[in-house]
Amino acid sequence: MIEVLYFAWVRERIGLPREKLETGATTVADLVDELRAREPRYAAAFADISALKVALDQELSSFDAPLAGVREVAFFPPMTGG
Amino acid sequence: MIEVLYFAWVRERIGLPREKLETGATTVADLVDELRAREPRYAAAFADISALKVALDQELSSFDAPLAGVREVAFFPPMTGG
Amino acid sequence: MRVAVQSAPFDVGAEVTAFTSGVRGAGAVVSFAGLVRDEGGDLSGMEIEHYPGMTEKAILGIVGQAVDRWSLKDALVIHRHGALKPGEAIMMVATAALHRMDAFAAAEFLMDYLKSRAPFWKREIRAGGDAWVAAKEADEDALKRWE
Amino acid sequence: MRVAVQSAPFDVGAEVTAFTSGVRGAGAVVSFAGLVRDEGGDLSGMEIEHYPGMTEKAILGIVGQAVDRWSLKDALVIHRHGALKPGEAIMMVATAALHRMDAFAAAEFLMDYLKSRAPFWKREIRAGGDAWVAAKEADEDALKRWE
Repeated sequence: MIEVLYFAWVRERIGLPREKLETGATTVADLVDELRAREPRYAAAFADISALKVALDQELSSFDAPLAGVREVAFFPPMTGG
Repeated sequence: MIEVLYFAWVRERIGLPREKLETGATTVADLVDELRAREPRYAAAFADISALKVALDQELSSFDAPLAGVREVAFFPPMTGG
Repeated sequence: MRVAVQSAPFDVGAEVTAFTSGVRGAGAVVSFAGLVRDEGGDLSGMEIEHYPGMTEKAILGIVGQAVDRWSLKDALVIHRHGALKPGEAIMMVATAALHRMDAFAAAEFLMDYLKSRAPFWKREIRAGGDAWVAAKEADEDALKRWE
Repeated sequence: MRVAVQSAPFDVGAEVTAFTSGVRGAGAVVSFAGLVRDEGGDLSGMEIEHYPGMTEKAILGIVGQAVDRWSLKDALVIHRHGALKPGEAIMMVATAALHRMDAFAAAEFLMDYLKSRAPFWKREIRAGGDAWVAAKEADEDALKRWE
């Protein structure tokens, strides 16, 4: 069981801020493929992952990172703080 | 008639903050030579002009600048504001 | 060293006063504040989303790096989330060091980081509609000077 | 744009608040304050001499340059003279611009100028005796980055 969070326009396109998932994905990229296959709103949100960032357990990571042991995955556009 | 001002340790060595002088000097360097010749305290203050700066009518200038038309000459060490 | 992520407005000057009086032995204090622009009335406000849990931890990490790298006497980051009005402070940083070069460099480093690495997303509320602020390449490039 | 050369103490934060609330349309406000260090109790105070007449004129000139070069919305310089105690603010600058890079660059430029070109001379009052502060080569070098 993994918790997946969405922020900013990723959250808007998918239509929810977070969800719990059962997944067999071994990397972030695998998880993205699984999500894309679910529904068009996921496919739309993940159409171009070069426009997205990912954090694993609240640390910035990359799409080829392994998911083993990870409890929280977050997807979001590049940050615009400051 | 020219007004000559001294600041910081130049003022302390000469022992006064300002004085009015009659001078035939045509450049700042000439004026420094005149002052050095007056008394040992002036010679001490102007011993090393590379350690000094000069302002003419309240604008930073240089020791080879002409004095024609200048009303106020100020001698001081490098500034240490901020 | 203090990091605050909050929805409440804050007074930049009051924070600078408190920060300055709490520092011992510093010769230089730099502050930066980011304000909501009004763009001639076109921008009526801003909404800031963040990632609770990650935000403060991420900022504390980078503040720690800045303190070590520039021997800071102290550092402060305040960043708002939620609804903001034109003219209000979005965020601020303050740094205190013995010498001005260190205080300036650390403040700029913290700002560059907060622009591109802290999990905040700005949405501008405009007469013509709302829009997420796009990340700027210049902000990503600015980070490279600290590598 | 305001330049004040004064013997009276001032509150850096209160000045930042007044400066920020007086600026229209800025996105970035940077402030710098220089404080009298205490150096573990060795330094009991500071005396600052200046050149009345030249000081404000010289600072106004450089502030005008900064406003033009970085399209500043506003700029402020306050510099004290006379007797100062440890912990007190010696001087401050504040700059306001649309973007942070301009506000930072202008504040650093003003500081580099004030260190080496504004007619102030600091004298440190120490347990072991008083001494004029010597100009630093690093401060002179810092000016070169703006040429």
